[in-house]
Amino acid sequence: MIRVNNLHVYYGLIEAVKGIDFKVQEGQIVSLIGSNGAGKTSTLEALLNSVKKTGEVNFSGYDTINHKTHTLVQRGFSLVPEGRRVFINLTVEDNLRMGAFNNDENYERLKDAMYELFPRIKEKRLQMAGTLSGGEQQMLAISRALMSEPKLLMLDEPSLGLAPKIVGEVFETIAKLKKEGITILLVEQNAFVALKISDYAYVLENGKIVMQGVSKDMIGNDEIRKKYLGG
Amino acid sequence: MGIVIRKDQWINLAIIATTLWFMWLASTYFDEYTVRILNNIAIFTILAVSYNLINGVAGQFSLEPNGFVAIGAYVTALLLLDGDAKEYQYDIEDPYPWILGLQANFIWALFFSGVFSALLALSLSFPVFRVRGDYLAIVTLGFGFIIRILAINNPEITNGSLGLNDIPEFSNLYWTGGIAILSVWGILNIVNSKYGRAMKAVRDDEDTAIAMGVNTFKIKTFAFCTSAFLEGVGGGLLAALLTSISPDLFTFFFTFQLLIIIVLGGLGSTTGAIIGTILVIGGAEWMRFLDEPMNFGFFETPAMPGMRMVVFSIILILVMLFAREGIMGKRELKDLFKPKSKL
Amino acid sequence: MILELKNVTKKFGGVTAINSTTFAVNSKEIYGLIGPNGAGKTTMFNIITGNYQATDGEVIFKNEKINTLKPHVIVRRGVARTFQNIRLFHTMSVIDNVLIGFDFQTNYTYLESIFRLPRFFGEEKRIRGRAMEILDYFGIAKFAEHKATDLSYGQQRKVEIARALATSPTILLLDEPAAGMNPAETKELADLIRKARDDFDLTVLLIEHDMKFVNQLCDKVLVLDYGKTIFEGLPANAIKDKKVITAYLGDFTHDSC
Amino acid sequence: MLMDSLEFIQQMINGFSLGSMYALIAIGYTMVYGVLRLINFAHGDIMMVGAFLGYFGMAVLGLPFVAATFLAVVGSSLLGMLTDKIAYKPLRNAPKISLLITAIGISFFLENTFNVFFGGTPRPFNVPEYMEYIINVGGIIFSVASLIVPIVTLLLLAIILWVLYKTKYGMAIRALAFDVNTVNLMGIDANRIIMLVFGMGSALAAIGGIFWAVNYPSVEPMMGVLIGLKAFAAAVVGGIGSVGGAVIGGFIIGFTEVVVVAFLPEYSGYKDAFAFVLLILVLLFKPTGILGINFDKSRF
Repeated sequence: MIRVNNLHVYYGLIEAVKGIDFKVQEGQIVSLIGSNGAGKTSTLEALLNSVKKTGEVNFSGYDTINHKTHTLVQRGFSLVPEGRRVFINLTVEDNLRMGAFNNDENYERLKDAMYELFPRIKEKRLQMAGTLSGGEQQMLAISRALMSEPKLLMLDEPSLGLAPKIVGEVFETIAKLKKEGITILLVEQNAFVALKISDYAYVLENGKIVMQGVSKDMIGNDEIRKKYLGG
Repeated sequence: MGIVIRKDQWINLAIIATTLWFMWLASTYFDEYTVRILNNIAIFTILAVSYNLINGVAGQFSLEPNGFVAIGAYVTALLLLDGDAKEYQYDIEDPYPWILGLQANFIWALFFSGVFSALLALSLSFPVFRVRGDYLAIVTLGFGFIIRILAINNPEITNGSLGLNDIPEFSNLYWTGGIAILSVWGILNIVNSKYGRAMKAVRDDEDTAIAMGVNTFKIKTFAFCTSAFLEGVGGGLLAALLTSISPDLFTFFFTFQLLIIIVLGGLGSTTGAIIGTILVIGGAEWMRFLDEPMNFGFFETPAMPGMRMVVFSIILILVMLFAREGIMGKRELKDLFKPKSKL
Repeated sequence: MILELKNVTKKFGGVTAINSTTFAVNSKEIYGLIGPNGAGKTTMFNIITGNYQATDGEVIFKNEKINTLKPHVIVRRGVARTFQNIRLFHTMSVIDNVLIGFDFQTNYTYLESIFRLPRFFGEEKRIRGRAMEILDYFGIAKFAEHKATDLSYGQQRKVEIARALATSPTILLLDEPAAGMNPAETKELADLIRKARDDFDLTVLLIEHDMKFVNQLCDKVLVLDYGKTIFEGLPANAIKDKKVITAYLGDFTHDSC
Repeated sequence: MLMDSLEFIQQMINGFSLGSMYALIAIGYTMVYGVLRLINFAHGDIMMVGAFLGYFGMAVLGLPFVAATFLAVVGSSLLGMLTDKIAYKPLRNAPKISLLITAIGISFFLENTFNVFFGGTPRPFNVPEYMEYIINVGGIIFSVASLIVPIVTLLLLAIILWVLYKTKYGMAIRALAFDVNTVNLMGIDANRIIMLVFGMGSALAAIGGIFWAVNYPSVEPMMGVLIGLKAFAAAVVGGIGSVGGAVIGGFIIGFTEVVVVAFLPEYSGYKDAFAFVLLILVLLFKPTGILGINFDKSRF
């Protein structure tokens, strides 16, 4: 589905990502984990070409390195950005409409599907998105991203700022999406929830991949536990 | 302990001495036309360096000069004209008695022009700088219009659209050049003090400037009032140079010329403002041919008054699009003498 | 007790960013605010510095209520800060950046600067000397005349802390000072902060994600989760706390082990 | 002074008509400010170009009034989009002051180009006869034009609001005002949406300009300056960023002007100054205007 080779990302003077390789296979959930500032968000931004970078990104046969963000989205990328970033001054329903901007013909069908998936946001479909709770906003952000029927769904820190109980709900949904055949790239600092639902994981540290493997094997790994508790 | 003069101060002294010598040379030997252009350059230097303080150094986009220059010109004119001269030329309405009584010598007239402008600037600061945003530009643009409307609608004070004539011609190269040197010196002193640093900090990042304890409202107000003061003085000099003024002299074109000057020279650079003045005021004279009929040999264009302004606006747009830093960027003369250092 | 927050609540629209948080920082303490991203830590800083108005509650600094004061006044009372993504004045030299910190402690008037009166020279000399001392302390005096943004990332971080110290603070708020640094740099920074605390008589309140860094440095930590306090105490105990582990790592403890 | 009720109604109609014109122009200011945080100084001049295109359409091409208006609308929106593409788009990441200076440059360029080629003297605008037809209803006298202007304005306002709130492009415009990057994430080219905003605003300005030319039957190159300034004041009074606010602000400025001229004739020389005074008062006491959005949020 997507293969990344030797990716470097720069923010002015800082090299945030220092040459990483990874791939996501069709139908899998792959997670990139690591602490804050490890280069996870930068990697996602690089995939969507909104930052300065070098390297090779191959998306189902296309070289995507020189495309603009909006054309990449039209090609089948979709991102649930960090901090959700729902359009707070638009209604819930209009947020979904925005997600289907280039997918008019399937809007009604997808909208109903999203309401089925997240009954909580259906109740509030005519409210401004800014009035939703953090968890509801996250669900809205995910459904908005799905409205374009992406080939690859990327989630940036979906657990951010959510109460543990809500985090559980969000991750259950992500697992459900996988069952429906959606390929997912998940970026998370909450390592264990990410590992629990993903098939394969890469651990990023200071812009480099320091560890990778099948998620199930990594959960029990003492080193990971140590790293993320700093013990 | 003796006075130690650093290298860049020697350069400054040399520049001042050369300028003084040139002023003497010009007023003694040059023809009237050249002297008039030099006078214009001197006055526009005062206006450009002060306009650059608010726009370039403090980064607050303002369109005020025509308003304050007009104020300064009227104040000086009213203070220099004696009672008889005023009584004689007020044709539309009789002047107020207190208008007839206004009288001061040239220095005081210029000083009051500056103070009056600065006080008006202070009163504009409250609505504009209290909210953060871009309202300064539109408020100062409107202010220029209001000043003209006031000048036209109060013939008891300003003689309306006829303007004021026979103003004593006090301005000469020593006055204009001398005040220009003092203005540049004063502005550079501000720029190189804690106030100038704070203005640049506000320009770079206002939130962070506040986080360092800078009172940004006060700093912006200082920059704005200082600009207004010198623009008032410049207006006074202009009135005493032209000997007649009218509301139509102070249209937006006046501000526009100054904007080109500081953008071309490099927003934020006082040296750039001076270079820009020489280029634009000199260039404007040279470009007079544009307004006149042109003969291309095989065909002749008719006279096109205003063509210069079209060219000016194209230059401004091109500079902004392709050479935003202008000639000097944010550097000053002394920076050119610094050895380039590598980290 | 130098800084005290009492029942501080902050709501943005309908979302509660901080939910009735109370804590107190003692003089000369290095106090860490930790918690997952989006837990309301930076919001807390912005309330202390006056950039946000708390929806409810009080901020007390040196026995005075400061939460209604303007941000630049709070700085002058002795609260300095650095930013998560370094924010230096990008057209200015290193020393000018630091001198901005001295702005309100420089005693000459506008007219004195315009006419270059004696006090101008005396004051400029005094604050320049002090600025150089601070730069020297951080080992970056040799870059004084360089443009601040030409420096390396680690050096820029030091300039930012130096600039904050120039405001002569009682308390220094550091927003993720170790972000983007490698372990060696992080270690150096921790030593520097501790040393600065002693040499400048500071109280330090810092936001950090790197638990190792917090453990090395902090005397006390407060763990926030979704606007709520879930732990306050010694950093060594924090990492053993069930609630902290849950918030940070998810509920793996009872699920997958 | 005793307020004559007939005259009062008469003046209300005039105020409504004048306010409509300010409102049409203010919408363009407010929409561009909403998406780019830019005071588009050239907007008043685009209105001027629209009025001129209407004039040329009738005087030179011999088109009927409605066709000439159509020409003006199309020409102005193309010009508006062109200014964005040439002058503003390359400066999206530049400091805001660069953008404002460029806008001033475009404004000055349009004014002076028209001045050089068509002269500064006002040209008489051929108002179609049916527009000048006078209606007398129980002593209240008004022209057809002063009736058509507010009706068309309200109609256009309804269309604009429909576009903004019911179409996906309108939603994208509103979304853009808060979050450019996320709009791109929806697979939308934000630059095209911004261009659309310029096109819409300029089209409305052209209609405003034509109405102006009908009311004061002449066009001249500097006509956009003062009207533009007042329309901007209207946008701020109503609350910059809000389309409904721009309309309310336009009516407030229009009514104030008419009322003052009618009932305080000794101050009529200052009628162009009232908008400005109102602008200052709003900035002092309610910087967000009547329906405004607070764009002044700190970026910590």
